[in-house]
Amino acid sequence: MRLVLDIFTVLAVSAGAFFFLAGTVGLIRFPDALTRLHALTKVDNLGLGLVVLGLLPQANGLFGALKLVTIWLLVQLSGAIVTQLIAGTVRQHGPRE
Amino acid sequence: MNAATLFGLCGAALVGLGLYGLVTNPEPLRKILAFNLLGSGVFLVFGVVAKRAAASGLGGDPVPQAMVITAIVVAFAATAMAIALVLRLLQETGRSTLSSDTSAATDTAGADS
Amino acid sequence: MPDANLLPDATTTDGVFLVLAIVLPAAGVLLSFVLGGRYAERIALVLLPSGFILATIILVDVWQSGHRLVYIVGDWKPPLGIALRADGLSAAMMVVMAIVFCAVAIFAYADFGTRAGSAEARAPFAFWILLMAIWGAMNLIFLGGDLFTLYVALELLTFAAVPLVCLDGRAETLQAALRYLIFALLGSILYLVGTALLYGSYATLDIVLLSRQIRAEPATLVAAALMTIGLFAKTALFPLHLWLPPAHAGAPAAASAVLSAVVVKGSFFLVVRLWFDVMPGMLGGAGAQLFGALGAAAIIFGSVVALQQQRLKLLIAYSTVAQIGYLFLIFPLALDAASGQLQGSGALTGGIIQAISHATAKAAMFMAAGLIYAALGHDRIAELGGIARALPMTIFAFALGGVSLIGLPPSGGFLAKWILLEATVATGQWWWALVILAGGLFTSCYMFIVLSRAVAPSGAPLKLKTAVPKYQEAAALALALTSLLLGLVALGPIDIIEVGRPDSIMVGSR
Amino acid sequence: MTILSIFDIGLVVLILAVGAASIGMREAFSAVIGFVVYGLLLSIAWVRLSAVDVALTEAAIGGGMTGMLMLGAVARLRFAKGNDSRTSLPVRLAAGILCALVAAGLAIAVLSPPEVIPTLAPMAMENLPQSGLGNPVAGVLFVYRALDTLLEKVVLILALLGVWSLAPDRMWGGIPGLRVYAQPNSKLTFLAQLLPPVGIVVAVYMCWVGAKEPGGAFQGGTVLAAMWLLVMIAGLTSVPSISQRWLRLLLVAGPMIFLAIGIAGMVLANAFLAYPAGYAKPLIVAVEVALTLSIGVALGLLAAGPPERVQRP
Repeated sequence: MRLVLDIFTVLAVSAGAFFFLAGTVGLIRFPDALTRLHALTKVDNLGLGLVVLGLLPQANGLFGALKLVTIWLLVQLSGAIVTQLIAGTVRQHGPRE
Repeated sequence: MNAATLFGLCGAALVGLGLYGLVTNPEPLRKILAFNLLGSGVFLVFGVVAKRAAASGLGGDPVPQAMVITAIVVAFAATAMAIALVLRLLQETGRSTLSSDTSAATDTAGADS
Repeated sequence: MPDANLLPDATTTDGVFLVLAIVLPAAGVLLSFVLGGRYAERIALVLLPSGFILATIILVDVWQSGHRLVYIVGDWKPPLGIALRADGLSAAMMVVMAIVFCAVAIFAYADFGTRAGSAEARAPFAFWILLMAIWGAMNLIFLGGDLFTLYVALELLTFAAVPLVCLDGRAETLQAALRYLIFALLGSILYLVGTALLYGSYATLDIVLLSRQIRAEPATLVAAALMTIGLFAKTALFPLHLWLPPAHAGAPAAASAVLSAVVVKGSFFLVVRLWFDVMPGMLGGAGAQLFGALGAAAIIFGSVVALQQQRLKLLIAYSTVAQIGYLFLIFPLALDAASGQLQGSGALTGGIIQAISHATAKAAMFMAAGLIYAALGHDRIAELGGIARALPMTIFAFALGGVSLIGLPPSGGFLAKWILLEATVATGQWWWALVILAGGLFTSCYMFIVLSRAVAPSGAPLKLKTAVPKYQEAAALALALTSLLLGLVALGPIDIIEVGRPDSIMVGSR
Repeated sequence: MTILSIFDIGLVVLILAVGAASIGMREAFSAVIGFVVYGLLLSIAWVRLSAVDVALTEAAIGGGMTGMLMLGAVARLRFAKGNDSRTSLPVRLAAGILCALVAAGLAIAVLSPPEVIPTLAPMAMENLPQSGLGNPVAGVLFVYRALDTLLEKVVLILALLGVWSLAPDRMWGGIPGLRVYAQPNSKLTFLAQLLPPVGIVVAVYMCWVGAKEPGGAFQGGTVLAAMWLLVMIAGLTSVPSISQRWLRLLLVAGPMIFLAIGIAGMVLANAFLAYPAGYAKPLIVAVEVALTLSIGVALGLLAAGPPERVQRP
């Protein structure tokens, strides 16, 4: 049982790390602010989600698991809103180049 | 080389880097940033000292760790004061330099309120 | 009588006064901050004189008991806890600084007093709180027995001193304050990294415990070097003095007096603590000569630049750069060639007397310069003519301060330079004697320039811009007289400075 | 070589690279962004040094609050006439040599630890039960070295006074110049309504848990400050004027209570800043709660800057 959970953790966290990597590449390679934001949010949420999911079996009891999920939710929330704010600014003032 | 020594060397390098930025960069804001870098290098040296002195089931000596917490807060206060000074200087003169022409600054500095 | 310094650290009777010396200013700062308005001024005017009484009690106590006062904070002994200790050195400094604070408070009452019923104003509110904060920080520097506590004290001092520089909000003072802040922060962070290394080697930062364990190994030497550079930057020792003249000359008179007389002595005191108390055997001949050479360079450079100044306040500020130099001559002169140890007698006594007589004299001179500025609306030295007739008491105070700086008898400056000269003879280092004498000559030159202008009759009848309150003149004069009469302590309790020093043997009990 | 040591080496390289970039970048804005990233990387380093308390403080204050202050400054300085003349090459060379010397000296010191490494950890742990605390760092901060912690709060108040004293005379008693972006029903308003309740819970939790696990007044206070700033920037509450009595009371409440308990210790226990036996834990918790509030308000106001607007009647 322990081994299965550990393998699950390794797989999920690795997948999450892959998404982070992809998101970072997107951030660097994409041409303008809006597409960069797209890469960042889509992939970051998924990446962090997978990392959190992978860590859940290793969490310190139910309370620890709850804390992990809360972190993910908070990042989702702030990520979503900050992206909107940045996008709004870009639309108002045009891309800064 | 263990982890503590590695981070200790990192701290030493950061001190050198921060000091270089502090001395050579003419813009006050960049000097403040360099000071923060220098400060964090110093804190890292504290952290290494703490880590090496780990005992009694602790990951590190709590005394230097507590000192770092105190010092981080002091460094933040210093940053806030320095930035407020820079912004006020900007308001007053429209410039943000520590102008290297000291003669101009000292000539007028004799004036009193 | 057993050597009190070898006794285990424990709170001594009357140790509680040491706590008061730190709690009173802290409480004063916090209370004034809440109550605001006129309360800041009232609290300061009550607390600063009580600080003088407190310092006197501590001095008398140290003198009579013949050993240092100790207070163990929180009942946790070092190395885990923090000890406060007062020896003769700290007690003597505390008393003189308290005198300066009281005089500055009286002087500042004219500039920063709040009238009844008026709303809280920015400059007075800030000034009185910062003054109390500097007082508390200095007390902590004198009494702190732990190098990290002393770091906190240094930071307190920085945060209290920098806003004083730009209290009037003009662009050039803001710039001076920013430069001062950057130098001061660099100084404290270098000091801090030294404490980290020392803790790594000895797991204590307590001065007494460290002094027993200290050994010459790489980490300790690097720590000592970095801490010293940091403290030099804060003391404005040549060549790290660049921040001082604009900062000290640009501040309001009362603030200049505190900055020049008191604040730079704080970091100097820590240099003394570090080398004389923590590691007396580590400086070595070459290090001591280097310190002395920097001091000598400061004396010559500061004096020469002072001679070229056209503004009175800048001249006084450069004179501070020069006078700081004397303080560092004590290192080569106090080094005992045979044992390689810094001796806590003779030259150190001379250095401390130089520090306190400069504190009183320089505060008096900055106050006098402030009054001259207020009366004339400028401080151009060339146009001082007739001022001696208009403000005789002020010019007299300025001249007396100058007498002490030059080192004429019976001033404190004379006594200090005499002791230093004696030490040059005793140790056979004649070259420092040349520097001391040359410094005195330069000082008399720039004093002569200023005074000859001041007593010269003015072309047109002199019209004063404002009437100068008599009590402001009296405050400056009182400080100048203190500095002048300090030389007379040679007849009395001069060896109090050696009380509680590990290397001094107390002759009987008093 | 284990995975962890590879991780450490990678982390150190990354920290140094980002640090060097934020020193060397031409544009101030990029440098500040680099600095924020640097702060986050550094807090990972602190976790690797088994100093979770410090990691939390570094992430919250070193990266977060400092980064925010600097970003605000960069935004305002954007149109300032800068100093184009970079330092000349010989000066940079000399400075480089000097800094390399300092770094080398430190490296030598780091590489030559004493043979038996002295530590206070056993002594700190041995005496910890007397205070009823479980977190040794809190023990050092509030029991063994309480004097430093108390005075450092006074430093914070002084820094705030220093910032305020930079205001023009006529603005004294006015409102700090925090930029407010109040647009009704914007996304920012939504965030500022949703996040603070969560943030306050987190702050209370951090303060409370600090007695036995990593956390405490600093970390909790920083979260409070961030929440307060968010609400103010979104225009949901007005920025208070600096002459408000309640504001000043909140600012000094923490250090005042700390000082009062310290003085009471001279009578009720046997020394200044000693706690009476059996009452140590409740007293320390009381001090921590008050300090959390004071630190939160002080950090928030430090970030808000000197008063720049006169209060409207």
